[in-house]
Amino acid sequence: MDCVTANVIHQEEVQGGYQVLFLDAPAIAPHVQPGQFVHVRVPHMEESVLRRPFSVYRADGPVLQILYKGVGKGTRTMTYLRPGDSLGLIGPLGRGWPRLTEGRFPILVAGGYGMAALYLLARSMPMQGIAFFGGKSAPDILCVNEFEALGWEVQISTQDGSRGTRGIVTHCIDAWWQAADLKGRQVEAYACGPNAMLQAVAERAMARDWVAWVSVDRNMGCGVGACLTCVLKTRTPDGGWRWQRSCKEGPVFECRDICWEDE
Amino acid sequence: MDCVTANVIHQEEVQGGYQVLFLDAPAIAPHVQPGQFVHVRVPHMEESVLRRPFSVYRADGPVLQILYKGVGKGTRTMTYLRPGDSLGLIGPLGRGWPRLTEGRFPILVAGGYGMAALYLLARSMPMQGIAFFGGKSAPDILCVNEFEALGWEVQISTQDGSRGTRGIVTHCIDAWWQAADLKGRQVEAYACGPNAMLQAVAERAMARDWVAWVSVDRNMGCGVGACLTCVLKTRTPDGGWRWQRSCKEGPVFECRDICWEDE
Amino acid sequence: MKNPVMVASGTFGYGPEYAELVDLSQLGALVVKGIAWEPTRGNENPRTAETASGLLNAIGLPNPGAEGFVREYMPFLRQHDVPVIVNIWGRTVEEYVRVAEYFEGIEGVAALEVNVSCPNIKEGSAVFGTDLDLFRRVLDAVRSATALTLIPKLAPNVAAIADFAKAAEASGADALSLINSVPALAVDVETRRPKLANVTGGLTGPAIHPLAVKLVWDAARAVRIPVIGIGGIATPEDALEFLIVGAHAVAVGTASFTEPRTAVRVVEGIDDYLQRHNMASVQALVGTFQCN
Amino acid sequence: MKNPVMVASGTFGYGPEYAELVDLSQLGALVVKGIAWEPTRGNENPRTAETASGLLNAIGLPNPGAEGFVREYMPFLRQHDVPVIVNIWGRTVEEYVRVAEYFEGIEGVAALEVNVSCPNIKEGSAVFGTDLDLFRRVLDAVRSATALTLIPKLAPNVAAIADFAKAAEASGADALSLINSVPALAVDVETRRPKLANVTGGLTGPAIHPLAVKLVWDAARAVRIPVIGIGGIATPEDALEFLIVGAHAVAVGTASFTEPRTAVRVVEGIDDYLQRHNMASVQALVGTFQCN
Ligand SMILES: Cc1cc2nc3c(=O)[nH]c(=O)nc-3n(C[C@H](O)[C@H](O)[C@H](O)COP(=O)(O)OP(=O)(O)OC[C@H]3O[C@@H](n4cnc5c(N)ncnc54)[C@H](O)[C@@H]3O)c2cc1C
Ligand SMILES: Cc1cc2nc3c(=O)[nH]c(=O)nc-3n(C[C@H](O)[C@H](O)[C@H](O)COP(=O)(O)OP(=O)(O)OC[C@H]3O[C@@H](n4cnc5c(N)ncnc54)[C@H](O)[C@@H]3O)c2cc1C
Ligand SMILES: Cc1cc2nc3c(=O)[nH]c(=O)nc-3n(C[C@H](O)[C@H](O)[C@H](O)COP(=O)(O)O)c2cc1C
Ligand SMILES: Cc1cc2nc3c(=O)[nH]c(=O)nc-3n(C[C@H](O)[C@H](O)[C@H](O)COP(=O)(O)O)c2cc1C
Ligand code: FES
Ligand code: FES
Repeated sequence: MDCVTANVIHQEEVQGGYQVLFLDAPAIAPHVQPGQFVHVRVPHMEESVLRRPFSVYRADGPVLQILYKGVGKGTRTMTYLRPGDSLGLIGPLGRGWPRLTEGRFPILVAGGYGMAALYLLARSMPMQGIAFFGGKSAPDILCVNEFEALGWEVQISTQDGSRGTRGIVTHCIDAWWQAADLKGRQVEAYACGPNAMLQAVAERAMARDWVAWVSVDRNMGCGVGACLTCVLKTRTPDGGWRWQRSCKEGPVFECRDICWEDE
Repeated sequence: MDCVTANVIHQEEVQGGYQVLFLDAPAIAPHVQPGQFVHVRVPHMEESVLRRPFSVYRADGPVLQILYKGVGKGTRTMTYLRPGDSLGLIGPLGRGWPRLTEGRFPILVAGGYGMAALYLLARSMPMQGIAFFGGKSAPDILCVNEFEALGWEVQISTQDGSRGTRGIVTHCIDAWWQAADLKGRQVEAYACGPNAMLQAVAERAMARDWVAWVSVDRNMGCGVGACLTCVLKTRTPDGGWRWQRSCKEGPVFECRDICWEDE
Repeated sequence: MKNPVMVASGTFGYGPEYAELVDLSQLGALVVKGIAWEPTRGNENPRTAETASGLLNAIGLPNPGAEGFVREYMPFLRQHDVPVIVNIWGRTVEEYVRVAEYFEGIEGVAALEVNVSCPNIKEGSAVFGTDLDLFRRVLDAVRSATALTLIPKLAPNVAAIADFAKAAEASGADALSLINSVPALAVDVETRRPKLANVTGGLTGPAIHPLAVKLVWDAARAVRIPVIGIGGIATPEDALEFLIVGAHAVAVGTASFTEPRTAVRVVEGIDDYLQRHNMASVQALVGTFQCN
Repeated sequence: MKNPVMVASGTFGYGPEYAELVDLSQLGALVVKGIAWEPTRGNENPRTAETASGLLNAIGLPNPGAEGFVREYMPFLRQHDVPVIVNIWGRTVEEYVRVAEYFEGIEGVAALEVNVSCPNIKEGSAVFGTDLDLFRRVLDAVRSATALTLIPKLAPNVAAIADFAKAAEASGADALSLINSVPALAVDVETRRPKLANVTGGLTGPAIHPLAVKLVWDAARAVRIPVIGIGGIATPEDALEFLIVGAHAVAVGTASFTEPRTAVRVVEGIDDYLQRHNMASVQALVGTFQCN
């Protein structure tokens, strides 16, 4: 974990308002584990006291990529960043995706920036499984070529049917599950996306004996475990619950650990 | 007076950190009188609740020019403005320079952005006189060619002697005054620059029976006379004093009206 | 009132200053800069300083006196289709009474806002707003002096604003407005002198908005008379927050300096919101805060 | 203390959280997140919301309890060359006494900061900080309970902070720290619900700096014991303002979230300033405010 000033190498729009930001961050990029995030101080936004968290999309040598969309004040300001600008970066932060359990079959489930948050995982996996990508419409489906280039099968669903199957991502998953011949393997799922998507994956995982890891999205303050903003309710062995910090113990949790009834 | 959004046409550095900003302001530019100012809402500076006042350097058709230097938060932020950006503009504001009194000989005295604040006056004068420009060093002497092109004689002084006479501007004025043959004309002086310069001009004006107009620089709030931030002490006929608003009754005052002892 | 959006005292002059830029008839009401019985010059320079998302001011209530104000500005104001609320202040209870009595007879004055909370008067006016007994005393006296609509303006720097709100209601106030600026201080570290000639000043602007919303909520729950929410409004959303927690109207202050047409934009933004949420009037929104 | 710059309670965890990014030995002191006798879970989510130049929080003082804290964190803290100040709180006078007594025996605790001013505890802790009698009662009790250095932390939402400062001094406090966060409220206008689960919260960050400077000035003039200035420090200049108006030390809060090394940069900036102004020590600067 380090706190640095990173120069913007370049920035490009991918599609549907999604941007990829390339940063020169030699003190951070090489240490990133799949599923970890960086905490960004957006420049020209003095009115804001908080940083903004982003999953690391790619880390190649000193270069770190973030894939994001302008949804609010901070992310919209970020779209103006140009080569030569610089920004503050803390990272890598959080506990990323655990390794695939020996003998399990990996599936990835993603919506929105979740596709970016899963890319490094897909790249580092010992075997390729299936990636289920869901979104409202075709422009929300990202990185498909990249995942396919890694040898992953990508199944796409959009709510308006403009790309892939019409419907939500769990329809695809269920259809696949009905037909799947996993040759005795159990599934290990990795999901990042809207909360409803995570919960739907969790339900299936619990019903079908999958291991399922979900990366949660909580508003963050410090990003390092100090402020206790980003907490989420997790189950304790005694049947009770306790807060865990999604920036420190998370953002990835096994779905059984989360008190979904409080989400 | 209007309140508009103006597009940046372009911006260029002149010298010594001074910038000229070209704005498209058709609702304002054609109405500007020499010595008036505009009140600028600097973009990307949400943390600041106040606008920043700038004299109009030139107004040609719909195009308004501001000459400024990055001295603080707002002006430094302005240096990043590029074509396509836009900013808020209220103007024209204040009472500008009065017309030259029939039969008087005009002299201009300027330091810093004062050279810009006097340009439109020089251009509109019925006769050309002498302009005395002072500054710390050569890069602080601006617009000399422009004034000469209008037919004005420009006498320059710099404190380090790097351009023109070494010393402060009043040395030049005094030397000129000693030798001047004004053919019976009285002087009418117009000054804009640091307060000490204005006061030195005022002293001479009062001793030598000049009329002298000075444009004062007060921190401003509203710029339109509502907040009473920008007040300065002025003499009343009964020997007392009253506040006047430099944004409304000013920024130009006859030097005898100002209570210099309180400056 | 045509709409619930006023402009706050001291931030919109006496009317003419912004009239070229803002159509006054689009304002719910115009609250003029504080008026005392005697003309007053106010504080020395500098009178304002910028802070993070805020403005510090100690103007010191310069004003032409009640008669001077009526002579110089009421003819202009009467020509415009906008309710005029006169903000009044004094250094003693007697001064408050005098100016309140005077305005009862003046045509075109819709209401008096009683400023007991300006932090920039040294003679003791500040104390009226933070000492419950003095507060009651001045309001009782002003109430007896005039039949005009009375709107005490509360100070934010108290431990329990509800007590002041209730006291004002008990004294016969017709409405409340809050908050006035928050006592504050900025220092120029190079000279080690205060940034304002008056040393301390009042903080206003977006910086104080969340604390104003809290105080307005506390006050609105404590009384039945309408509350006017003031403090840091720069966007329609800021104003909506006040209405939702129970204010019946709002006033835009410092933001008029940033953007003269803020109040008008707030009016439009509230209209949009009401339409989007299928609400027939502002009344339907007031006090709809869901806090449990 | 090596230098007068501490990190404020609740904004720097218990020490380990920032240790990879900030050299703890460069801090004047580390004030840990508030500790009560019993472990507490704190409030529901959301716990923070951004405002203009500020942060609204209602974390609700989750903590592992006094014994849990000592077991989990003191071994780490004792290994570092930084004075540890434990911020304590309770819901009753007895709870304060219990936790204060407990820490007297704990190695490595330099002082206790007594939080009587957290606006986010519903059971009544807030009242300790704004009711002068309760305030005296809890401080007298804590004073009798421990010989440790005691630093009451004052609430900003009072009419006369000097009264609280004097009361603390009279109760035997060794120093004062102020301010705690300012009670405030933010509303999501689309849902008409509060942005924080706890409804109200405490406002912190640059937005509140000028009001903190005013209160620190008022408090520092009222007492002889040292005052620690807290509130909205993001730059060395912000800290210098506190020192100039009379604080002997400062603490950086919210700004550590923005920039973890803020406190260290403030230390360096103060050093620069002292050198530029030919001052031998911070002492030479404290209270040099020129205000007449
Ligand atoms: C661990 C983690 C990893 C993330 N990775 C990515 C990523 O790789 N790419 C990406 O585009 N985004 C990512 N996000 C979400 C991103 O942090 C938010 O979109 C961002 O903070 C919004 O900031 P803003 O200033 O633009 O929005 P704000 O102006 O703060 O808010 C605008 C809107 O966005 C919502 N919002 C604010 N914060 C969040 C949040 N944390 N999550 C969801 N909505 C929010 C608000 O409720 C509001 O409606 C991640 C979040 C977390 C916690
Ligand atoms: C009527 C009028 C006309 C002006 N015309 C011009 C012009 O044509 N070109 C130009 O460059 N400047 C002009 N100025 C000055 C200009 O307004 C200030 O330089 C500007 O407001 C500083 O803003 P800032 O945010 O950069 O500085 P801040 O961050 O606000 O302050 C930085 C430094 O500048 C000083 N400062 C702040 N405001 C002023 C001020 N009004 N005057 C002088 N110093 C100030 C501060 O004390 C501080 O030291 C004019 C001012 C007035 C009142
Ligand atoms: C420059 C200035 C002058 C003010 N003068 C007065 C005044 O004369 N009387 C008064 O009651 N309030 C006065 N106020 C307070 C405002 O009416 C308002 O209560 C305060 O600014 C908070 O609102 P805001 O944050 O929207 O500015 C003044 C405020 C400012 C900024
Ligand atoms: C997230 C957060 C948690 C806090 N927790 C505590 C606490 O446990 N005890 C306490 O006395 N103050 C607490 N505070 C208040 C700070 O110590 C400090 O007084 C306040 O933040 C003002 O300083 P700042 O503006 O620099 O942040 C907390 C503040 C924040 C932002
Ligand atoms: S964001 Fe501060 S503890 Fe997680
Ligand atoms: S700047 Fe507001 S009155 Fe002049």
